[in-house]
Amino acid sequence: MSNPSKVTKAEEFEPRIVAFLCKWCSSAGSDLAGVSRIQYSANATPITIPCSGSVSPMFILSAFNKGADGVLISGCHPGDCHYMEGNYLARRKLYLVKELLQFIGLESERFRMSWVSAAEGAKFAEVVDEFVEDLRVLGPQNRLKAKR
Amino acid sequence: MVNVEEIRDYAASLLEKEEVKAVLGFRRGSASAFAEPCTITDAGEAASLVWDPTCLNNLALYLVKDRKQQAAAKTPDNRPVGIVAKGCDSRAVGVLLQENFFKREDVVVIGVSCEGTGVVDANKLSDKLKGRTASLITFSGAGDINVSVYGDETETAIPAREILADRCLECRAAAPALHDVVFGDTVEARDFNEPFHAAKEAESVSEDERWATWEHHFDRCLRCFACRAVCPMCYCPECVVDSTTFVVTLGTSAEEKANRIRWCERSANTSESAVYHLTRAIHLAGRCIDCGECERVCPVNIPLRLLNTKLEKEAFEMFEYQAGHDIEQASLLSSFRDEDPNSFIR
Amino acid sequence: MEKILSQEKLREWVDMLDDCEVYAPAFADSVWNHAKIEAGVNIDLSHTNTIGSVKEFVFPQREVFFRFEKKDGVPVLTPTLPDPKPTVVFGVRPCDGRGMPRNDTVFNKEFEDPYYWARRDKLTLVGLACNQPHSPNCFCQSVGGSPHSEDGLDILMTDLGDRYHVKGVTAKGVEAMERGRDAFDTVCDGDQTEVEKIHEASRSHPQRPLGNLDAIPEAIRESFDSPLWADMAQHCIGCGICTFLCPTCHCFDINDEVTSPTTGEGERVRTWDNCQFPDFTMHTSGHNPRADLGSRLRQRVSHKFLYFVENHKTQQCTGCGRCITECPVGIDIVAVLERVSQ
Amino acid sequence: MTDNLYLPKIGRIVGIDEETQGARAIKTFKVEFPNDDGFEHDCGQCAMLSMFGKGESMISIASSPLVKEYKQFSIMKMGRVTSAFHAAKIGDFIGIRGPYGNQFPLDNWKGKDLVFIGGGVGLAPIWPVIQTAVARREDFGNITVFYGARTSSDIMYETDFEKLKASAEVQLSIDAPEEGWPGYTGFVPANLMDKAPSPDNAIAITCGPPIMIKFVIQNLQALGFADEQIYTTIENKMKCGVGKCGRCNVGKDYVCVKGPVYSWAELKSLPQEY
Amino acid sequence: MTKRTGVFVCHCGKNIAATVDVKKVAQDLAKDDGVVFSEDYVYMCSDPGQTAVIDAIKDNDLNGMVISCCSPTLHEKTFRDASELGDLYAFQCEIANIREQCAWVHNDMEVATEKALKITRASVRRVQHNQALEPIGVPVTRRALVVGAGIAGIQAALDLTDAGLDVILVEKQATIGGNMLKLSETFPTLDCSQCILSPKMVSVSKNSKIKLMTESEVESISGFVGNFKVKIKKKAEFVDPELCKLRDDCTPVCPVAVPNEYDVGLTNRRAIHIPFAQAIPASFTLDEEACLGLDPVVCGKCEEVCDVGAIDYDKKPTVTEEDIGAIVVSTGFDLYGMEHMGEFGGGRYPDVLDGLQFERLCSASGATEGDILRPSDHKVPKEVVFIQCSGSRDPENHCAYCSKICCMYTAKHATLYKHHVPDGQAYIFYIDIRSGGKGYEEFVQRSMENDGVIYLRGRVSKVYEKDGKLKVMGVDTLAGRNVEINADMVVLAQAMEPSKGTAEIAKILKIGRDKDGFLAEAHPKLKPVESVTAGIFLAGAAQGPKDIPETVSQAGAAASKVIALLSKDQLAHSPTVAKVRDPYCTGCEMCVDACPYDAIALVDGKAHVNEVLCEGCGSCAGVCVRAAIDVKNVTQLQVHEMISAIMA
Repeated sequence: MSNPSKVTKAEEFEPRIVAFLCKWCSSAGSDLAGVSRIQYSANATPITIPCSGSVSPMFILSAFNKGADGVLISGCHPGDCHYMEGNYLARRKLYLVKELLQFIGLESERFRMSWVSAAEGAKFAEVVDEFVEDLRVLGPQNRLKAKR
Repeated sequence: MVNVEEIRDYAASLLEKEEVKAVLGFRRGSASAFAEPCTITDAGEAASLVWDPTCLNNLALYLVKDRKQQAAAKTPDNRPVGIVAKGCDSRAVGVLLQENFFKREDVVVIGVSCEGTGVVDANKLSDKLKGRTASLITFSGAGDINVSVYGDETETAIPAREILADRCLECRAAAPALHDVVFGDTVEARDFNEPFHAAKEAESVSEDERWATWEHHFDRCLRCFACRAVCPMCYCPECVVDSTTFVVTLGTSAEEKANRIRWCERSANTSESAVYHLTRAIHLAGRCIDCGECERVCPVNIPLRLLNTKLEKEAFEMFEYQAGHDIEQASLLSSFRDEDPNSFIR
Repeated sequence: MEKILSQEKLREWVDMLDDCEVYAPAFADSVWNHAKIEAGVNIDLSHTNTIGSVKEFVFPQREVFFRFEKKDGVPVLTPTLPDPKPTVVFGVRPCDGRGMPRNDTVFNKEFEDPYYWARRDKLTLVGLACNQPHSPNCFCQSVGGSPHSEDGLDILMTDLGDRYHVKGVTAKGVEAMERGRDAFDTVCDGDQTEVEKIHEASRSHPQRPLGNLDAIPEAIRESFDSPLWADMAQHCIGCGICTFLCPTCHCFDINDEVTSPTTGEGERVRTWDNCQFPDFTMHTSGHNPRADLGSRLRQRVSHKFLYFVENHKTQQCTGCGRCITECPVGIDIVAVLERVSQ
Repeated sequence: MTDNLYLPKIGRIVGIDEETQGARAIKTFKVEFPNDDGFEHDCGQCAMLSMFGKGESMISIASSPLVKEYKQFSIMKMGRVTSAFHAAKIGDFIGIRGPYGNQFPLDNWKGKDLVFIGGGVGLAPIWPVIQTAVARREDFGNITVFYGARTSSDIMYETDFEKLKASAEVQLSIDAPEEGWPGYTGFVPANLMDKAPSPDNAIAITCGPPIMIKFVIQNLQALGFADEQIYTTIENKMKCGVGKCGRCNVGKDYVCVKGPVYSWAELKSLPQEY
Repeated sequence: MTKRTGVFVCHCGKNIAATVDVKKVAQDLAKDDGVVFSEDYVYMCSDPGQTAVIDAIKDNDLNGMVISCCSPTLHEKTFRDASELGDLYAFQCEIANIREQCAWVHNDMEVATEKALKITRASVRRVQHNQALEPIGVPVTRRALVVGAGIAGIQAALDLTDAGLDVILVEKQATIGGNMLKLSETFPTLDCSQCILSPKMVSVSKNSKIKLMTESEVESISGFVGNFKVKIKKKAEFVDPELCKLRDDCTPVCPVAVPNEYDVGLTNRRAIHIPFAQAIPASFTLDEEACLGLDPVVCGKCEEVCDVGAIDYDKKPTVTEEDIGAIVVSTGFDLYGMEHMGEFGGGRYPDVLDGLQFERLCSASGATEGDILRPSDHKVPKEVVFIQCSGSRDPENHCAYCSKICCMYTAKHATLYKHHVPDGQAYIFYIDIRSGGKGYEEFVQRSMENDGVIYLRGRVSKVYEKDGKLKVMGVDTLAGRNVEINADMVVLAQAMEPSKGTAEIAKILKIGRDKDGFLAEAHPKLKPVESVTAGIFLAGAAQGPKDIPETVSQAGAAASKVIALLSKDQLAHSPTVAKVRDPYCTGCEMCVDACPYDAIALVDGKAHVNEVLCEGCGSCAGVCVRAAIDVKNVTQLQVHEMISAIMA
């Protein structure tokens, strides 16, 4: 558990994460985390999208280009997609994105995907905290970040 | 062994019988020892057609250009076009058919088998010659390619596998599966490289080394867009990343123009060029048929083909998908299987 | 000033230019290109022409004009004029050298481009004469140049096998030679005659002919409406290779790159652009004065061999041959001019 | 350091007039130089206007050189930059550099009749000429201003037109019939033929949509105007404004420097690439 | 168009304001491009709050509104309705969730405020590109499906038909009635369960508007609220209910005996059987699993003796597809398995029973015709120990939650026992007594005072058999001593859990479940009978432990929700559907293949969206390499804007 408040900015690097959450499962799951008052890192800013299947690879590349230290995409568990198939399409597409990013040598930990259901508030918190921990180790993302 | 005369005769007869309005082929050019593309509309010109390991281009690009021109024309000429196509080129036609870009009857595929060889890789040759220009490149037939250098006319024989393009060394379908006629034999056993050999080597090194390599390359990109311009699959009316062609119709509002998304800037930075190239790669996933044109035309020799073959490798190994092999199949990204990889997801 | 420099002393001279950034050709990624010379690295001048021309040193692919931001609603602009170290480029081929004065004209004229000149004033070009053409597409002589032209160079070196003949052409060049004084030997008569012999021999090599240069402008003017252009551009893919690699093409684009949409911070940036891109001349309305590949090929050729001649009495082409060699589909400006002239 | 020709001066919008509505809306902006570093300009010249973060756009200066306190620009909503202008409020800051381009040779026209023919937003580039000519009324003979718009509500500078009538003959037209429209109904070239101004010792200055210019010039020639008596302006995509970036290049000219004002005689010698 | 965006940041009392500096968020955003109004307010959802929204829109002539508050699942509709009252299109109002996704999960003010700012700013940038959309009208199927025919399902079905709706009532078992059938008397009034249930069951069977499908299960569902298509699988109907004359010739000849689920295993039944005398549908049925094999060669005795020829072994299962407008899920509960209660001898000793088994002992229709006898030796038990919270309120070993009804039915059991065995002694081990409800507390008191039931406050550690007795080792925490009782019978008030198959049905219908596996309501307070999926409602113990009156009222509530929904002749379909940008589309059909709803087809070589079928999932936009298709108000441009707003 790594709430930024526990450390002063000076001593620890605070990763910036863009989290794309599907409306029906993962966003609802993070709502549940809220209702259950589960405390977790504030480093991930959520963007709610209809379905993980609606994620365009451009979103990910753009987030890294704009300086994201990590990108999280979270959807419904296989078989649970509110739209039946969206997360299967997402899984295939994002597998390729992941492979591509690794291929050109972006640190593989920086791009993450998770299945979080509406009932998994605790899991959502874990996913974010783990991600933040791993990114802290890596430090800032400078490989795809626009240098301006 | 392909007899170029047969290709010429066939092309000529197509034009004579007016089965096609033109035949896309190769001819000797003035610019270099490599063949250049040509579009012949008269049976008489068929004699100028050539076929050898210097016929690098994927002429399917010109099928695309023709379709676009006809679509824009006031009086379109939609007669079929003939195209001299290698194995990879015919797969390009396959993907274009799969994506309904044109219909099967719009094209006459004059297939040519690369048989035991393929085409010469200009970069490998350049390495051999340390940047000097070849004035003559011929196939000896004995697994060698004879090269003579400008300013020094003596011919040297170079073993084919040393200067053949990687994609040819890795090719599993040297003979066009999709064709109306095919010249040359289908050579099954090609004791060259395993499929995706180059991509596998590239991914075998450490993460930092991989980044060092690609940072070096992205940094050198000139953003001349030759890779996109030459790719038969890059037929989008407007590219989503840094297009140089804008779709503006009477209906296009000022807002639409003002709100064009700039996913990356025109600046040739490492970061912006990375977005450009990675977008191209992912948008070609399941569509790249490995004609290697993007890599060939790059003036600063960025090994662009690797990005695409990496994804085709995953498509093949993980999803049993091969671009351009089945015109009827749903595209890679709009289909899925329950057993698709899941372990990478938390 | 003329001097002799033995092969092994070249490095010595370079090391004496220690307060400068020194570039020389290097073979990497299957091409020759300019590379920064770090101490101790040996310099290989056996190069054919570099893929990038020397214009990159004065007209980089990306030039930030200024940064903008908002301070309490008011825009604040901070110009970012470059202040480079003195830069010396070795192994510049005479064709590239000749490109430089043409670029100077463009960036000078009544509107002086401070960004260009900030770099130009700090740049010293050390040329290397071509003892023989390194590509079948060389045609420097056909456009009024020569394999040992000094035009635009600050120093011209000639390879005499075991040693170089080094001639200071401009004050800048002479100064650079002064700094390396100890590395040089004096020129003896034998050297002089050998240089002349080599230069003469280099001129005797056959090159792509252009026929009567003076007749070309008229030929182009007359062919303006000819279907030739569309025909010659039939296989053009509309990429930017020919112009980006050209030592004299100077067209560019200016864009605002926003770094923070919320604070309104960003940079106004100049990037290379070129007349072969469809959007280059496209009006916002969608109207495009040069909508097709034919008219764009015509523009490239006309600009170099007609318009520039009309304005500056010389071609905007130095015969380096890059646009021919590097064209992915074999479009050949010499062949184009031949057909236009017929 | 020599002054940096790519560095805009800061301008402040002090007035916005909505000229026309709709998809191709036109707004007229009055711009001041808060840092008192403004510049003088001549009739027909343009300025490169910036919306920082959006980019630059070349816009002709629509106010008379005689007006010193501000510069006026009439901008049609077309793309990124012009849309940003249309979203701007009074008090917003912009970038402005110039003046660029050549001018209408007003001094060579002393004692001549002036016939202005404008259509739509094309009135803007010739408006300063009209204003100046009127201000130096005694220098010229008859001044006639033809102007046409799609509808009566699309007419630019409406109030100024009223003032103008005092010192010039104003011929307004609209494309389609409207209740109670006093002026001519029909296209501008037709209105021109209808009034048939005399070419004797006259200069015709026209600007508007390309198609209008085409027919206006045909009709002027039919009325007996020589190519040297006809002036117009052309626009091309521009980025630098100082004859370097190559976009506006037509023949040997960089329109941003040699243009935008051309006599028909000059224009005929240029390739049709605008 | 000039952007005129308004922002409201809600304190939500202290819920948000405690960790987010709402004033700062509002003030910072006031500086953003296009934001012409930005304020904070203590309770946005309150009446003054909503009025403020309406006024802000009117006063500032806003064309976009962002309310930064709680999750959109709560108040998106509230504020969109308010926006409409202010003459803003509902879809020009967006919610920024800074409570559940920010204030409640962080505790550092600075950090949380920064994040809240990003979240809100992203919504602002998004709303500035929102289109003014209006809902799409779609026709409604005025027909409801009720899944599970216990008391909840029966009640819902009957209420629905009262409103004139057609109902399909699907039940897994051979008879409707569910768990309530098994009960003897019901607390606190002690009226006979069957006497109040049977009439309802009969009216179901007599109701022409109800299509009853027993031994049936929902197989799959497609479509959307108002227009579902549901596939229902019915087991093979080996005995034709029309022909069966209930003469019971068949059971005597049936060689197979299996435990009778209706008697909770206290008795046996045959493979061919009738669940119980008053079963609905009134017909014998053949238990496929138990039967020797539907093959005359193997057995076939029942077919031989059935002279009306009601039996046909060759019957096959049938699958029918039904058009449905809305669905009520009332799949009920099961008792937590006795096998988990090893320490109490559950499943080990025949005389250790669960609550339902004890109900059967008390029931006149039960194995013992209402005499309470030990299953082991049919002797009358003289000392009976009742253990409450058996399996409930025990996060370590069993269920964490309270099963709510055990306190009451245990008191009832003890009372009933005393009525049957006046000289017997009943002991109840309890943690505490929860007797909220009309007449509940009085009922418990009566059991103590009138029936002399001994309540022992404390846990039982162990139950084991010793010389024919069940030794119950417990503590009396009030007296502070260990207690040891030699009991003849032990009754465990087993926890309630969701009935078997709840997970499957939830998956099929795409409705969520809570951490305990009960069906999840859309909102714990404000949407207690709605599932997370529009058009699907919840009733009864499947949603959480509850007693009969609660179940019946929830069933009524669910029914009235459905009635309200289906009373409209058109339903509003969300207008945030996919839109093709024609000039960019090349007709490659990737979107067509990707669309889960077959909502896209090629028309003249370009993709065309059927807006009624489109659910706006964006799978099409996710695969289109040309960005030629977008979901309205979640366009790629808008996501791009949100990303830059966050990274700025």
